[in-house]
Amino acid sequence: MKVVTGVVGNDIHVVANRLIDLSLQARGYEVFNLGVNTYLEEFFDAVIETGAEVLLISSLNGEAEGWGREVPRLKAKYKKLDDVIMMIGGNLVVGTGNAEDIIPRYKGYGFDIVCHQVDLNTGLDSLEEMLIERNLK
Amino acid sequence: MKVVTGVVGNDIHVVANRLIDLSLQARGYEVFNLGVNTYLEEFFDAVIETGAEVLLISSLNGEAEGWGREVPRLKAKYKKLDDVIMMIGGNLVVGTGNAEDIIPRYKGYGFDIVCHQVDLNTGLDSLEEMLIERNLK
Amino acid sequence: MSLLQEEREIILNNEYVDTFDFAEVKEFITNASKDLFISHHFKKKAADKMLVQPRGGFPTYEKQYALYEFFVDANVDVLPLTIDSNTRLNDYGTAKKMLRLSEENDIDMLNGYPLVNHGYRTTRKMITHFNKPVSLRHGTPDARLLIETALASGIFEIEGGPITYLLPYSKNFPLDKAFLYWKYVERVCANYSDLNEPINRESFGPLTATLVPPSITIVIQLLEMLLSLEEGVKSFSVSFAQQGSMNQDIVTGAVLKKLAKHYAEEINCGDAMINLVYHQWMGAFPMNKDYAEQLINLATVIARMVSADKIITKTREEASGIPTKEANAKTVANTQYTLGILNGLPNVVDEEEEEILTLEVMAIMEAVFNDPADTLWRKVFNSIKNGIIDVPFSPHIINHNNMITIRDAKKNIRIIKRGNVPIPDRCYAYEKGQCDLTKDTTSIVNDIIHDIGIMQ
Amino acid sequence: MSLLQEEREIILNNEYVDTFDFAEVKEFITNASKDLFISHHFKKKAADKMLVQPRGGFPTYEKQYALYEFFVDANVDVLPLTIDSNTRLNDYGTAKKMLRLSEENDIDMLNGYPLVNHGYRTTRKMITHFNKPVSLRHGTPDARLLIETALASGIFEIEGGPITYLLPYSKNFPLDKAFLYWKYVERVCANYSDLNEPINRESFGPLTATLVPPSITIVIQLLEMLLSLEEGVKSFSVSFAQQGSMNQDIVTGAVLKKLAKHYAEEINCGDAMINLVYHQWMGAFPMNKDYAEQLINLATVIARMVSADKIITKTREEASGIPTKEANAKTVANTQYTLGILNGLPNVVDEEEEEILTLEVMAIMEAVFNDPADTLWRKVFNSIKNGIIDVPFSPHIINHNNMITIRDAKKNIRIIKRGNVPIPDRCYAYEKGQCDLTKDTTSIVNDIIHDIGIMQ
Repeated sequence: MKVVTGVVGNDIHVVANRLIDLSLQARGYEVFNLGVNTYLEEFFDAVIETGAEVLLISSLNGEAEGWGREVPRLKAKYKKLDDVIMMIGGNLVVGTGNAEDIIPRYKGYGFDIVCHQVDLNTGLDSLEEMLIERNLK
Repeated sequence: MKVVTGVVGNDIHVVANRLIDLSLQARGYEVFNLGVNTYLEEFFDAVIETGAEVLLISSLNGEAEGWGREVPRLKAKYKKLDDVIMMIGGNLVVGTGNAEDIIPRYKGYGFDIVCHQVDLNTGLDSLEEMLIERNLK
Repeated sequence: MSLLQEEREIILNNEYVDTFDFAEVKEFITNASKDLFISHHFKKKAADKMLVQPRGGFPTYEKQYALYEFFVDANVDVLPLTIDSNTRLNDYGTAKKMLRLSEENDIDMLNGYPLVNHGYRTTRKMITHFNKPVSLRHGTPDARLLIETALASGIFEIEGGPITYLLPYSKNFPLDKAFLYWKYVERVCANYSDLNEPINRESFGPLTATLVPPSITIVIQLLEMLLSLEEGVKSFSVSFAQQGSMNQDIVTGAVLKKLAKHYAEEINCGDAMINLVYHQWMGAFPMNKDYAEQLINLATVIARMVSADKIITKTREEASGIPTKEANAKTVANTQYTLGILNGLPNVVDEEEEEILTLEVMAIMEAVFNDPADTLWRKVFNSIKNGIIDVPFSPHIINHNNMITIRDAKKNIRIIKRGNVPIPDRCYAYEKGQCDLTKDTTSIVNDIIHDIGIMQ
Repeated sequence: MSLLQEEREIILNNEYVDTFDFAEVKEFITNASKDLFISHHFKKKAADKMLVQPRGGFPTYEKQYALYEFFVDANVDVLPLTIDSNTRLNDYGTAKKMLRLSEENDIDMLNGYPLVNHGYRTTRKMITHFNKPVSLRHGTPDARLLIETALASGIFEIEGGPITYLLPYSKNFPLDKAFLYWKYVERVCANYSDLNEPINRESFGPLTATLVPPSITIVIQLLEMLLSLEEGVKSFSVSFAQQGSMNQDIVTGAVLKKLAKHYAEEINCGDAMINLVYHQWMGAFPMNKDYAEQLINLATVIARMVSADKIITKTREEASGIPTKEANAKTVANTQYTLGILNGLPNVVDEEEEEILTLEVMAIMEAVFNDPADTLWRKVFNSIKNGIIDVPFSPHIINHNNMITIRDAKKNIRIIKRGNVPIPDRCYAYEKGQCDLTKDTTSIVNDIIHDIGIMQ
């Protein structure tokens, strides 16, 4: 199972990124880590190039809100992305916000799994569940 | 030259007392140190008993004010104390007070040298000066 | 009826004490929660977790209770019960009057908790409610009634001793009487120790907190320990306070621990548990509260370097009077935080300094043991009286005051005049060798003033 | 005209720079007060007095001036000049705009002092007025123009280096270019060093401040030192940050000092002065400001145990954004107080840990030197590219990220996966031997999260 991951935008939070990488590897995924400071286009390009089944974007500085709105438009440009599981996690808003508002909004942007301030392992557990649900694992 | 010294009243400030003792010895005096927590009567008794030329009372906790008023009355009871140099030093009032008010008051109680918040060596220097003045040294 | 029990009944038959029910107290201690016994915590604590104990005592039950609530929130390990100064002088009448005034006017008219007046029935409710070990801090030469009341209340650590609670505080209280009064305390503690976990006795190492050299501190710690163990006490804490030099503190802790074990074994009391307690700086504090916090934090770091089992804390308000409960609780929280982040402590051994200090202590101890008196307490009494033990800056008339100490360049306390204390020549030469002795006495007095105010 | 001088004229011919008067600047540095040179203070300072340097930079001249006034009142030894992030990215246009907005609106629109925009003629007035050594803190891969401006202003300590200012901060800036830009900086510093006291260069040891093992920190310090000395710099400070274990910090300081001397002599630069700088904890700070102060104080104590020549301080407001000048000055005053009361430090040597760390560093250094490239900077570049040097948690694309580190029970940072870094087998076995490796990776990831947040 291939996963493309990275931190979106002008976000240099490398610690979370490295830990996601390690944790995915520990769970047996083949990881393509684009690192911090990655643009949305680069994520989609990497998914196409590697044939990954999962795209896991993280955002820690709260700027994902701005990028999120562009996801549907960008995704539409690429073919063959409909079956890819799209996941986003981290701090998804600037300042404080509650999960009840945030999750539907990000689902609207096209994400299948939305983890706002969720513990890393809990987040990766929901990924496993979805993979089983979709008979991918 | 004999000096009787000690801390008057319910005052347990032993550090100053010990340092006065050491400094007097260093300057060549023969010291009779009554220690802390000494009553006025004990000072006068010791002066009589030792034939001391100097009585150096210290008070650190500010309570000397109360004892000071009794000095003239007590001193009058003893004979042969008129030539004794009477010196007092330390913190001579409770709270703050200025030397201009304090010194005349204590001189009125019968003290020849009054050192309010004066450095130890400066105080002992004034004692030397008075001894020279009175041709005792 | 034993002589001790006869004496106990006389002591406890006091107009300020409700009927003392010996059987009920025995029953209470036998069944008391193990959490109340600090000796139990010392036994089970992880090797690295130092117990944290603040200071504090208020006159009324309500205020003391509120203080404990604050402490528990701040994650305290040991609760203090500091006694007021009237009780220390056995003046229960004045304490009673002042307690009533404090209760009626909501102003504190006492500088601590008048335990005898509150009585054990009342106090026990508070102690058992919080279910944490409580340490009794007083300063009383004749603490017989106080300690009976404390033990009956559920307070199972008793600080003090005949020397350490007398020489720093009193000018005239007879030292021989103090030994006898404390012998009573040791016996009562020992008797109760068979019922449940042992009662812990703790000596008060800081003494005058003014340039006391480590050799004198250690000798007095060891002697109070021996006087306690020989009466049957099974858990004893030796203690000392921050001295001003990190290295000297580490050396002092090492030698104190080593020799405590050695002398306990010499009197066949090797089975007793010996703990090490470190007091944060007991000398003059800086008025600047930020600086006071730096000093407190430094003391915590040194306590860990010393491998203390317990630390007794100060507050940022030390220089400005009796600290508020908030300041007190804040120190506890800060100290616990520091202990949590203080990791990877190096193992420090200074062989030369340890050897010198060990030789000094053993020489003084030998001189004490060689006194011709028939009992240990009389040997100790005679040794203080003839200056074999000399505590710098003690106000007590019996103390010789012939030893002079100053700090060397590294701020170690050094003996430059030994008086009658049998410091071996080699050690004496070493101590003096660390100091500049070419100065005249006036300069030395100025140095001493500076050395006392080193933290300000 | 030399090639360097040609390059300098190109660099200084910039629309944001007033005419740069080379002759006047040379004259200024030649006659500058020795007090401005930190190298002069390092030379004359008493063996025990650590220099204290806070952090801080504000956009406007007035605010920076006010900050310095506060610092001087708090008894600072070294003034900081922290540069804004636009200048770090050589975006002088944005810096200019934001500076004007800050001046006009009295709101800070920059997170530091835009030195290039202020220019050397203005800035020099402030520096010479306070007449204290100033240290330039930036984080700029291409700092050529910035450093020319700094030196002309009277700032005679320059922090940074091609590796330490790039790998922690940038994802894509080309590392080879950074080496060449810093070579220019070294040469300019070296040239000016002949005129008066030497200009001091300082490397930035904290790197990512996230579980970087001491071997990697030391190797990078040594390499940046060698790259600087070989260009003629005569005064260099190696540095590292508090790691979480007191003993590991002491060992790191000892090995770093020893090997800096060793490698400097190897390239015949034994005459250069090498200084040791300690950074108070650079990782995540506790939000609780009281706890932050405990952490800061502990760092000061450890800096003295490490025998650092200079300490760079944090503030109680670290976790909550850019600290106020009051908080900054308070830390300086507190740190100076602590240094004053911190006496009698023990001499700590951990031979086993020192040996292991020395072997690791020398093995990595040897691998770097064995790279077939013709110059040292190319050897270093290649070694980073092929993972012989691997910095945990660097965001840079060139960094391998194959080394994994965790903390052992004493909170020492240990290498449990060495990646391509040539840690000798014996050392690798020792490092792993300190850790519990039976855990699964998920537990280890949780441990890493915990280990990173150790001070919170």
